[in-house]
Amino acid sequence: MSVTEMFSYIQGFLSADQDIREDIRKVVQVLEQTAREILTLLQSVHQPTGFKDIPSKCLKARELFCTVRNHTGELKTKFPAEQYYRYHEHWRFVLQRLAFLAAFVVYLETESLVTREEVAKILAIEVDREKGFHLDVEDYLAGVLILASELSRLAVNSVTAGDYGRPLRISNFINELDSGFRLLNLKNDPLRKRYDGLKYDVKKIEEVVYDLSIRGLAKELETVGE
Amino acid sequence: MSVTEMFSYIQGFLSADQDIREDIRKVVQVLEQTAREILTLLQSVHQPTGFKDIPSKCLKARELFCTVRNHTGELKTKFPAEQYYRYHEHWRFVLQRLAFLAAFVVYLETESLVTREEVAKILAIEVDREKGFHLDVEDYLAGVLILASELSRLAVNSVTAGDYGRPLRISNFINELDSGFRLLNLKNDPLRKRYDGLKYDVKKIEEVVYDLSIRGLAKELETVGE
Amino acid sequence: MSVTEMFSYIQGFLSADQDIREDIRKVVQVLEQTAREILTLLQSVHQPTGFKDIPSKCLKARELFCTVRNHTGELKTKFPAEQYYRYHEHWRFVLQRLAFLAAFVVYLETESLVTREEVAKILAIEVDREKGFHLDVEDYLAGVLILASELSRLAVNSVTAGDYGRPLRISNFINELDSGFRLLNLKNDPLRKRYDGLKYDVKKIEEVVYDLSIRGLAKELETVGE
Amino acid sequence: MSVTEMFSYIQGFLSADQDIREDIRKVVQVLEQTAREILTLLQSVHQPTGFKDIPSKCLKARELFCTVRNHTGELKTKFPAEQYYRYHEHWRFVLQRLAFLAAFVVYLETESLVTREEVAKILAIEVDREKGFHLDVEDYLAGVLILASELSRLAVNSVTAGDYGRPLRISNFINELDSGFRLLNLKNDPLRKRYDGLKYDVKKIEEVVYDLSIRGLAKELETVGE
Amino acid sequence: MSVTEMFSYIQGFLSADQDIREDIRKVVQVLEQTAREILTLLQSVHQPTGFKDIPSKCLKARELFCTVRNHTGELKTKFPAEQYYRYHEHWRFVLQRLAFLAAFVVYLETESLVTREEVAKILAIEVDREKGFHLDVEDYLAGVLILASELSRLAVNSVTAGDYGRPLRISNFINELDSGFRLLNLKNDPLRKRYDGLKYDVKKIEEVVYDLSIRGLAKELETVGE
Amino acid sequence: MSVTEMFSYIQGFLSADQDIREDIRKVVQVLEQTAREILTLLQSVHQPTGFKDIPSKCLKARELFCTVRNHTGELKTKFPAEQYYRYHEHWRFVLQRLAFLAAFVVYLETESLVTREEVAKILAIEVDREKGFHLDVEDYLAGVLILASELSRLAVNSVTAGDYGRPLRISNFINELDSGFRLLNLKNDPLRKRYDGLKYDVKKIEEVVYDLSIRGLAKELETVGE
Amino acid sequence: VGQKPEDCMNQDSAVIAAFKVFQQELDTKHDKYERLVKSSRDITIESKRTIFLLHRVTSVPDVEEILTEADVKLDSVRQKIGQIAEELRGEDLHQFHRAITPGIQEYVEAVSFHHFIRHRTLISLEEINARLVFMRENKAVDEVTCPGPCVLTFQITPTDYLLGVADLTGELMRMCISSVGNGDMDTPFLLGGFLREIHDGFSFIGNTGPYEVSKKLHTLRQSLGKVEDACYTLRVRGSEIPKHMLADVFSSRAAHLDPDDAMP
Amino acid sequence: VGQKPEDCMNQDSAVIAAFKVFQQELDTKHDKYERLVKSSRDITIESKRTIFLLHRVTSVPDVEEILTEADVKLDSVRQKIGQIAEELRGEDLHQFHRAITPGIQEYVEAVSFHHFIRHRTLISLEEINARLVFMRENKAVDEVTCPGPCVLTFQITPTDYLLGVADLTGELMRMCISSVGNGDMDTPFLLGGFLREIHDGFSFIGNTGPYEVSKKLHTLRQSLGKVEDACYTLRVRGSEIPKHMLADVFSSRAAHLDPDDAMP
Ligand SMILES: [Mn+2]
Ligand SMILES: [Mn+2]
Repeated sequence: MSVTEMFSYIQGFLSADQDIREDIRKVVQVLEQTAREILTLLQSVHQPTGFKDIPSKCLKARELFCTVRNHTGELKTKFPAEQYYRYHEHWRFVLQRLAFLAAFVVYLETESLVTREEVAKILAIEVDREKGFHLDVEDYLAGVLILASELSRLAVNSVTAGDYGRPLRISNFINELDSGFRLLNLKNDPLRKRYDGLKYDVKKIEEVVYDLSIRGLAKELETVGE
Repeated sequence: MSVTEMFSYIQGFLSADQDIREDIRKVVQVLEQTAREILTLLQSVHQPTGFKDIPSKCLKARELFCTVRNHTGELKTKFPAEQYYRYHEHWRFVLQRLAFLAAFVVYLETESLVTREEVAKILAIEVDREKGFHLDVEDYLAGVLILASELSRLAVNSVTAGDYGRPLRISNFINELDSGFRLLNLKNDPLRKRYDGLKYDVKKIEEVVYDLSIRGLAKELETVGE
Repeated sequence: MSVTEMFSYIQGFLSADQDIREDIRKVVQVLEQTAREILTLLQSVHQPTGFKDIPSKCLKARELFCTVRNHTGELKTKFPAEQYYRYHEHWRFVLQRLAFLAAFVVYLETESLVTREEVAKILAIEVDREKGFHLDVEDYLAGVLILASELSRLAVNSVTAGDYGRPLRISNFINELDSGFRLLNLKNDPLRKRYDGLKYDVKKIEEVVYDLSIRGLAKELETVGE
Repeated sequence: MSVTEMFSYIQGFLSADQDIREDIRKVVQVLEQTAREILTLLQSVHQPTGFKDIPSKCLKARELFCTVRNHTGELKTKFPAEQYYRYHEHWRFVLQRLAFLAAFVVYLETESLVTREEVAKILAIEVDREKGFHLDVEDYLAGVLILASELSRLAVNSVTAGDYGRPLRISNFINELDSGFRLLNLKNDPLRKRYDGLKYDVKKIEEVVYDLSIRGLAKELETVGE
Repeated sequence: MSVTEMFSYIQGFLSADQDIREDIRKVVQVLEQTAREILTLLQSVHQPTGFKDIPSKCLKARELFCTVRNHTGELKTKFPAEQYYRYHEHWRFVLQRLAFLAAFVVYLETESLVTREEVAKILAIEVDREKGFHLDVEDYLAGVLILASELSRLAVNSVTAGDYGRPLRISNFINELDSGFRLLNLKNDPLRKRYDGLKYDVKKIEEVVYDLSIRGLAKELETVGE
Repeated sequence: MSVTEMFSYIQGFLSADQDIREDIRKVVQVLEQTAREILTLLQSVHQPTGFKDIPSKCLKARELFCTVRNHTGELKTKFPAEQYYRYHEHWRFVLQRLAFLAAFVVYLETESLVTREEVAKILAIEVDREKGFHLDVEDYLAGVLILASELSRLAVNSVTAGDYGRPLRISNFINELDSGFRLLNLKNDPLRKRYDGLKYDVKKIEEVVYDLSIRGLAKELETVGE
Repeated sequence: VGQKPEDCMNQDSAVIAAFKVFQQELDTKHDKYERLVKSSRDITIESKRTIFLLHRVTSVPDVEEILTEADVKLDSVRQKIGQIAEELRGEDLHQFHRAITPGIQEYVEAVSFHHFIRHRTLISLEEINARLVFMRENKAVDEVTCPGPCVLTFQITPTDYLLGVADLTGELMRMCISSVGNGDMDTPFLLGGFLREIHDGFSFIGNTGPYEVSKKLHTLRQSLGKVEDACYTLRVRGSEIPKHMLADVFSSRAAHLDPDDAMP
Repeated sequence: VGQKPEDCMNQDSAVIAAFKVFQQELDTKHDKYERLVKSSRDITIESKRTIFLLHRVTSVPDVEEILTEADVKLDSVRQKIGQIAEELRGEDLHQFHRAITPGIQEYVEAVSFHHFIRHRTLISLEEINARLVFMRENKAVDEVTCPGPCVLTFQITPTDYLLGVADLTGELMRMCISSVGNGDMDTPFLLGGFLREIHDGFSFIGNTGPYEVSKKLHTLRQSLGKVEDACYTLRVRGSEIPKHMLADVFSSRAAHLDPDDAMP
């Protein structure tokens, strides 16, 4: 093979790679659009009036996740399955947002932590790398950390809306989460930074609970806490 | 045409361009000076005593905008209209500040969001690019985002000044703004960065409302929230 | 108009802009591809065997410029003519490369400096900004400076290929160019930096002429110099 | 004069200059040492126990300023007076620190803004450039801006130490400072950057006042604010 | 004096400074223009035909230096004499170029090194800082180093032009210069960097002399070398 | 030990360290001065007249090395012997220059490569780290590489001076050196860069030998080369 | 000219012989450097994991258990430092300092964090170095110089100590925020005071230290700010406790609050 | 609020159980990454030493001997790449790519240099990858999936290949200058042509490749310039040979100069 042929060959490879990236980018843009719609929908729970119809919002969000599944389905077809990490950067961000949104819906529905398996199912992707397009554990964790910060905001706003029980339940939930994260040895990467933020979420919620407690608004506390 | 002649001819071009830039810079400096005066005027609303005479401050600001209109009028004459984007960088910064100031005055007067048309009118420039020196949509949005951060500060200071109703109204206003921005698909540019700051303003204001609410200082809330 | 309506309307603006940029990027990519093909073609004159068939290479390059003209023709249709400078950054780089390639072809054909008019014609674009998609004077100059550095390389390689006359002609050409540039009052910008490189090209070619001259290989020199 | 003689003569110049710089560096080092001692002394006001004996700390700082005056006195003798700006970079940094420290002492003593004249007096240098080693206006301003950020920290820590009145006074002081700075037309230089930080200090202090005010801990506020 | 008054007063200082800088910039621009004209004039000695009428070129350059003297005269009036180093950066670059041009003219006229006194006289400025606007010794040296690199180019081109004696004389001149510089103890500054370039000029000229010598074209050498 | 005591202790260490560095810097400056004198002395061999009295120049250089030995003797006393590499950067540069100068003297005297042991002896320092202030092997090698580049210059200038035998001897010497260096595995560090320069020195000398050879000026070559 | 290849064949020339020695010397040094880099990376990772482990103390009841576990981990780090000491036996530490400094700084960070949690004081450089003394089986080769079991020490430099302590402040800040989140009312104030002492120490040193120290000052100042803010918040909200609830709150959640330290 | 410590003790909660799994997963990945970084460093060093060895060909008579020695060294590098392949068995190469890319690029540089010296052509990516096939003793564990001796391959990515080749040009330039210094008259022209081909190849790819490639283009262009200058000098001085000496010179030092290639 001559030098020219060699470079043509490589150039062919590079073009193919760029085409793949272009295709991925397009699907990811659509995914981001849908993610933004789900977010707007769920954000309304922070409004004083928003607390009333959480179940109906969750239902609507669940519907939008159907669309998400269509897109993730399309995304998988855009590149060879075993090269997931080659293109990871393209969808990492949106996948974290979607993991968060799935976790948020599940929390609003059941006040429990979504598992990695559940998120994968909601997004119609895999848990194990070997089985295909999957949810990286760090992306799942990042999504969970976004949830924590959303819940600290929810704790504040639920007090404004007159719901004094929710902060206490959020507090318990987030404390368990915090215990979980303490088990991890993180590198100095974006996930670590996000995890540092969790401490502030825990702190904020603790302050809300404190405010309720000194005003005698948290009578449930003792019972729940035990 | 000899090489020398051609280069002499080209030098003519370059000089003309440099002269235009020099002229623009001078007008922009004067605009910045006036913008700073309006800012100083409006900033005083953050003072405890400042809440009393907001209307008179707005009137004075409106007068200073007359001067602004003179300067923008002059600015337009400094370069061929169709080369707006060639020199955009020179006035982009001050135009965003002026858009903010216009938005601030309008908010203080009517507690509503200034439209792009209104800003353009206050600055005596156009909305449509085709019609002449105009307000770029990104610059308008940048101005609105500066307003959001000013309002989060105002919410804090109005509590200090004993005005407990204003934070709630600001909260509603900023939530609407936030929903609006969520409709936009922003690129990864300075505007996007500024927009990322909006969520901190939203959160700050929510916390002010929370503080009022848990202390029973926000009786209006129930009514407003419905 | 409600805030939501206004933001929807604004999103229309932003999408339109993003679509335009996407369209431009695609055409520019194709232009870059063609430019690279012309470059590969013309670069072969540096090969020892390349000096023989310069004319046929120029012919082939001229043909490729037809394709370029198709692309520039398409490019013009992608955005409103008066917003040239809004999107300038997208095509600035490739336009400078194309100006260089046009200048290189013309030099190889006639050993003279291409004028801005000629470059514009080869690329099927305008010289005057007012008339449509044009060749900015700075971009033309950048292209000419790339030519200078290519010619200093050519002077060296033509000696290697046994052509002792060419360096002398290149030397005269580049000296004229240097005088031309010295008429310009350049700002402290990328063009100025590039121009600072010109003196190294001048020196390099002078040393080639010196090497030939001291070995008596530059008999033409005396005649030319007079 | 032969070339050698001339260069020997020039070497005399260069040596003299290098000696001056060496001398200046030594005095500046000592000045920095003393400045650090004053800083360590004054920083202890942030300790919960530190608020008690501010007066005695100010006294001690005043004593250390005697040492400073000795050093500045020495510094002046190290170079010809009219070459102040030739060597400015050497002491610029420490002079800004000292201006800050002087401003801090004066603030702690009288809660008022030190004037440039006072700083000059404390450092035993001049205000007017014509009269000798002086305090450049930009260096004075830099020192004042460092004070602002120190005071925002002090506001926080005085609350921790149980002093609820101080933040309100600091707030008024810093607002006045902010208005003052808004009168200035700063270039895009380090001072401008520092000034951009002032608005964060203002905001921080406003939030402290807010926290006190909403909890009814700021009774003085009403009186002061009128 | 209130804070506001003080800051107004300070703004006066800042404006005055900015005005001075603006004035200086304008004069310096004109100086640069004239310097470029002198350079174009003197550059032509590198042309094969340029060696003939060096004297007439020097005369013309001397005339242009009259214009330079007018500008330097104007420059001096733009700022207080004792603040030379405050604004030094503005004219440092052009002054070095002018020192080089003066040194080049003098070399072409007499083949000797211009002294600092002569340069100062040609530019109608002072040698001693105490006497007014002066030529800093570092700027003089920078100009001399630019000359060295110009002469290495001249050595090359004089051979091309058939003048075999000049390189030998340049070689002696530059060796003397090199010895001179070796007497200096330079700091690690831009001047030191430029000086490091001198050894390349020395080497280049030695190689020219070598080329002449090995070809028996340097008969004068023996006599000169003794 | 309290925190304050701990920091005082560390500060004590840092001050001591700085004092040591200051002391070292002073001695190194004097060493550099002497090195420059030796260089000026030896540089004169490049002059056409310089070839005559090489022995006397070597003698003078040897005398100056006495002074060097005094300084190195002083240098050793300035820091604890086992902390050589802690302060290495301070004298690394001058030690390489001195190694070069020693190598140059020895070459001029005997046309052989100075050994590391000899250099150490000339500078009155050690070869083995364990024995005290020593000559790092990389510094020795750097010095040898400076010699190579000096010799390539000498080859050129000896032809100019009419000495046609020396280039051939230099060629043999440098080729052996080159073979030696090829045995080393260098890191991507300054030494590697310098070593890359050796190839150009070898090339330059080869060109001189070639020039002599094609002109029949290198009759000795055959004999010497065998 | 054509003979060069032959010249170079002169493999037994003095020059070639000398360069063979240099080759070996340089390769040996380079290999050693590389081994040290690897050890340093191992030390960094293990120290970081120890720090993560130590952060768990704010959320578990048995602090002692974690401290012991961390000490075991640190022991294994010390073993690795022992390997470095072995590698550097008879060498000039500073020649290889760049290879090991990241790991050593991280160890300082971990060990000083451990020490703070146990003793609430700043570990001194001496205390750290005192634990870096290693007993080694003697190799037959240097039996002469060192009879019996050989003692090997590793001396951390003051600068590495300083840089490790600078990083420690980040961990202390994290611990402080966690404490607030866990309803611990006195640790934040304690940490605030300690961090302020370290901050004042660094500003006392100022720019006389090495450049790397100055670079970390900004982060240090930010950490201090976060801790001071946390203390401020605790104090402000503590001011609001309604009189009738005071007893309750104190008994239920701030029982161990030290009035001397916490109340101004 | 005070109960939190107890909550956290709920060590057998589902959440805690899940996080224990995550902990193990993350630590395993991190450890693997670290082992790969170490392998990559080893590969880099050994490849660099091979390159140094190969440069000796311009000054010794027996090129073959050096080539063989270099091949032995490269074999040991390949063994190390085999270890990496083992480590990555069943993994996604790109997940750990950043850990190994420096070493792999250096190997490409070394192996393509070796190939050029022997064959005077550019080694293809296929040829490189063809030598990265390893036989492995089977572990009992995956006997099912891979019966008999298991074949393990490592696929260098086109980008790493490209980056290695870009670095190769620097070595070719060094070789060219050395050749001139050693009086070799045809290698420089050969190298000039080869380097020009590679240069044209890279400019054909232009900015469509990854950013790291574009970054190396400047150096590549400089190397080409140096080689072209060297060829130019050889040609210019060759033009000066006095007629009467021509025969001598040709016989003594340029005997193997190929007139077709060298004369225009
Ligand atoms: Mn850390
Ligand atoms: Mn390499």
